[in-house]
Amino acid sequence: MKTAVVVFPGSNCEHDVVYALETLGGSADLVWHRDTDLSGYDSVVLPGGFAHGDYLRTGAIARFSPVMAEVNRLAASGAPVLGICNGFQILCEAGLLPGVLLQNRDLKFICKPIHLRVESTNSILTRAAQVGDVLEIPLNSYEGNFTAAPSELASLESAGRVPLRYSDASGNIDATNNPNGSTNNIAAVSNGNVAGIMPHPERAIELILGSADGRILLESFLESKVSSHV
Amino acid sequence: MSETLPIHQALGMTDDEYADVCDILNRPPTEAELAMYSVMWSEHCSYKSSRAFLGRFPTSAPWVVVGPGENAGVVDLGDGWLAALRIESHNHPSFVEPYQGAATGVGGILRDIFTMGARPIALWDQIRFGPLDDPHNRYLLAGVVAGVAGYGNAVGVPTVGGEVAFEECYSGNPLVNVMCLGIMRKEQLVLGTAGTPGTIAVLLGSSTGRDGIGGASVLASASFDAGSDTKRPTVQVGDPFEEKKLIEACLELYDRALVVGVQDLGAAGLSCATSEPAARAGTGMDVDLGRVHVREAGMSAAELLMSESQERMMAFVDPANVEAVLAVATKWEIDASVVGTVTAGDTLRISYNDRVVAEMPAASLSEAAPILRRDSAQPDWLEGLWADTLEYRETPDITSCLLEVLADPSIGDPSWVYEQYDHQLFLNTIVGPGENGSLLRIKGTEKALAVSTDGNGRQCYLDPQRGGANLVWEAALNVAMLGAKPMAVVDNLNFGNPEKPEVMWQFIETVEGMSLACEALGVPVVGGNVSFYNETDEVDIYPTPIVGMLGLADPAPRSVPRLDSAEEGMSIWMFGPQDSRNLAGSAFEKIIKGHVGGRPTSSNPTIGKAVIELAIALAQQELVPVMHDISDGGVAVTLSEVCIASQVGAHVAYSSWAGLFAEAPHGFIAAVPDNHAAAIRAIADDLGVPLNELGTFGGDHISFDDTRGGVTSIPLSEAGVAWSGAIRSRMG
Amino acid sequence: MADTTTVTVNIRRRPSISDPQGATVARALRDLGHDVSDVRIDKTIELQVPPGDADSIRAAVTEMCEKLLANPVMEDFEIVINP
Amino acid sequence: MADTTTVTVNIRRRPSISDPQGATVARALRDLGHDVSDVRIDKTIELQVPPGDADSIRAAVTEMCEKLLANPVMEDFEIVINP
Ligand SMILES: Nc1ncnc2c1ncn2[C@@H]1O[C@H](COP(=O)(O)OP(=O)(O)O)[C@@H](O)[C@H]1O
Ligand SMILES: [Mg+2]
Repeated sequence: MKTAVVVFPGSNCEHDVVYALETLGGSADLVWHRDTDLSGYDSVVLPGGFAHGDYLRTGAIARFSPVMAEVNRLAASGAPVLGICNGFQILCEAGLLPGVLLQNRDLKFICKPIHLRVESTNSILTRAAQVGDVLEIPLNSYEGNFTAAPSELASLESAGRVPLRYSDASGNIDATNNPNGSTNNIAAVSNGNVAGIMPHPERAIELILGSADGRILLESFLESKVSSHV
Repeated sequence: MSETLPIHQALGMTDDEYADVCDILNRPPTEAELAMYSVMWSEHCSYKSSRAFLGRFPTSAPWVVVGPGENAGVVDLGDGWLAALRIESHNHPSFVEPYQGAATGVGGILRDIFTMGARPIALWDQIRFGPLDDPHNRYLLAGVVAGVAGYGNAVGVPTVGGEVAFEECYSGNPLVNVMCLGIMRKEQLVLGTAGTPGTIAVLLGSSTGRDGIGGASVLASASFDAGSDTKRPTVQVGDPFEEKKLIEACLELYDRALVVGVQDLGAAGLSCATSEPAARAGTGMDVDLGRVHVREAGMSAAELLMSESQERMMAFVDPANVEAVLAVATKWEIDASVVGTVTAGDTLRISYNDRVVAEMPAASLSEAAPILRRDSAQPDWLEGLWADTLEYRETPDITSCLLEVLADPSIGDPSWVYEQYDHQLFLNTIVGPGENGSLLRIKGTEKALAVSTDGNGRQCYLDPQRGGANLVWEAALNVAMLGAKPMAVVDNLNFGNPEKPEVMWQFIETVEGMSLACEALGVPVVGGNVSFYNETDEVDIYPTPIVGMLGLADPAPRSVPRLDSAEEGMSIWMFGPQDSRNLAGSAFEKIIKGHVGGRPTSSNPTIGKAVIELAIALAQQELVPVMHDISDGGVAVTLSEVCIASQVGAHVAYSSWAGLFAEAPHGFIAAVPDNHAAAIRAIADDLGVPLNELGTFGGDHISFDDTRGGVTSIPLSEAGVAWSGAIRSRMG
Repeated sequence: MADTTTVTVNIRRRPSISDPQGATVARALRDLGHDVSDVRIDKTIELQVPPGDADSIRAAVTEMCEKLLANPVMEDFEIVINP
Repeated sequence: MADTTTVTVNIRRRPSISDPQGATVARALRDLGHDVSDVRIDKTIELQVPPGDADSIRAAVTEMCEKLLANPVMEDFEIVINP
């Protein structure tokens, strides 16, 4: 499987994502946001960073990049499409995922390892994991506070489309282990073959850097086959 | 007020300097020329008060590729790799507008690094404020940290460490220093040279506006007082998004060998970015200001030449490559304009609207800048201060003293600060903030780079020479504990008003102390920065040099000592001089007694070097899971930090309570597993490093036994609460 | 005569969407001793567009808002064409 | 009768201060085919304060602006007390 990692002006995690996917046996290329042909690829990652400086709203300008037509096409064709951090924000702005990511509750950028509990394995991020697994993954964002209209939230929850929530090390989920104010402690959202995650799994693939718990998420992504979730 | 001043004085120039300009030109300067000389000859750009003394620093070593004088120092890491490093201050701009001041400080230091051809891989911030019980200081801290985060995170360079400290003397004058490290392959090195005649000057990046006009000369070269509001230039606003694109575009230009030289536009903007490269190349240059892309209409030539608009670079390009350079700019969505041509001879000629507005020898702006030998004199209060030592008649209550020291914002947990910084980007950060120093791997190699930045204004106030030397030793020990050999220093010298002889004396003494330590270590100074006029209402800050030490671990240890790796049953050993420590200038006396006096302990090069070798050996051979240097707060704080990080108690014996809190260079503690004890002792004996078995890790209390049977026992959880709340509880 | 028309767009966060910034500022104002029951922080975007009749300007700016300037999930907008 | 008065504070970046956000949005609008020569993005803060006479409300809000809401070195503010 070959993955396109999209570079917007202002992206900055693109090299890290390529490094992580390749370390896990995948194959990935950087593609520029003005590219209009992703026909050689069967999956896409929108990496973290600050596309277009996050000006106006995170992801608002990036969603109009020429490459997004191809991202939409791949998403519609059932190819795995993953947004990490800023990429998650872009997918929301583009309407491929519901909701928005607001500023963190405490109005401060947060960079620290947090815990995530696996809530559902029905997503391109968690298919190789088990419900109840607790993962330690770095969070790194200013606008990570997920919210959505009440009806959308209800349908996300009832359809089991929340694969990961913020928790403590033992998997307890409550307000005291919600780092950024995210509704229902939501850390990731899934929509068939499309998913967005706020923390950075690519930063947790080697113990020497603190944690290897992100492997299972990226391995899930690499194992996801076109159309397997449509 | 200043309406009646002659224009050169209004620009901060003395009558003598004005006469020099007339001599160089053989006529009175035009307004544009005067603008250029005034910024280029300002303290900030010309180092006129410090240059004569900075020559004292040792600057050479076989691995130095570029020493002081260029935009950044460059050292050879072996196997075709180079590292570029530099440190800068943005003290005055951060006082005026903390967020933008800190943000543009980050932007500026990044440009110094990628100007050399290197990709910036990490930042460190060293920040100092007045006490946090004053809401204005809280506002400044919050704004500065948000500014470093807002720019560094968005531009995509991790901030992997730094320092934060609080002291009354910084209340009216916070210090905001930022250090940057970049790496590159040997062939990518670029210098700030204009090349040969015919080379084309291309201005890349942001448009030029009236931002920060006179910023360098006015802000950084004069003092603040109550009436200085009107002197303040327009605040510069950083745009990390533009800088990110500029970094990527420049790195592509270097990769494809499309430029012969590059110079960033920092203080003094276009004046500097045209004259300095020409001076370095021994050429002249014709520049047409009409071709500069601008963001405001109607700017005068002087304004264009002095503007400090951020995120701009000047590239010097062979005419055959100009099209390719412009295409790279278009790809990265940045603006570019061809603004000049390098000429034979040495004349910098600037025209605007078909008129020549300035014409001078290019080198006269930098090389003919005045060099002052300002008066210096040992402060008359110094000996009194040395004599002002405290007598202790009874043993203080160790529990309450330790808890109070741990809860002090200069000592306690700085994570409130660094959790706002992306410190992991690029997946290199083996050891990040919160440890002795930072360790960054170079992917695809066995190498890792260690950096520690250290400052201690209080000690330097009490004895600038000893203080300056001690900082070098502290920073070197910090990188050694990560398994790295110290290899280069950058320094930031933050001082008061150089027109006062005692400030110049502090400056010269500091440089002497740092130089002696660097010479003993065999470590060159490859770059630095001087910030004078850090005073408010005539009160100078403590002399506050910051040392940034780079070390190379080759290979990097697989398992690096960390503070959180102590385990029940491991022994606690203390290495280094055992009884030279002293309470003068210590955190204990400052925090508990409100006292700053006495004379700090001096360093000892023989022991210092042996201790550093020992630390490297212990880390490289993976013999100890924990090492931590004894610095602010003495052994008591050093040990507590390990206990808190590792979540394990400790039991130690002491013979004098003062020994728990005293401070001196060259000491560290380590957690010693039984099976390595003999090997460790053998290495220490071999190197001649004294050691002392203090006790063992275990339990859930930090306990101190005196030799007469008294026990002080502090619950680990209480120590942890005190330490973690130091900044967080005050900042909310 | 001006050669552009100024259009002001007020972008307002929907009441149902939480406003961490407004809440924080309200708290800070109360800490400073001010009597403030509620604070909301919104965005004002001022555009310079070519002069023309109000209807076509409004149509163009509405399109800008729907496409880019406002996020329909969380924001409403209001367009004021300055005379 | 409302039991609070609504005060609107318009916070505007001084014209001499660069506005990278506005410039980026202007470029994006042009890329989308819109004819826009300049964009500036400012903040509007809406406060609910206890009813009272206009002068004392204005004095209180001015103090809030000077202390907290506006940045005196980069921004100007304008206070509108809604009737
Ligand atoms: N302003 C800051 N930015 C980033 N990291 C910081 C900052 N201040 C402190 N740190 C980190 O916290 C750790 C402890 O700092 P400090 O107490 O100054 O250590 P030490 O006394 O051992 O030099 C260091 O690793 C440092 O990198
Ligand atoms: Mg230290």
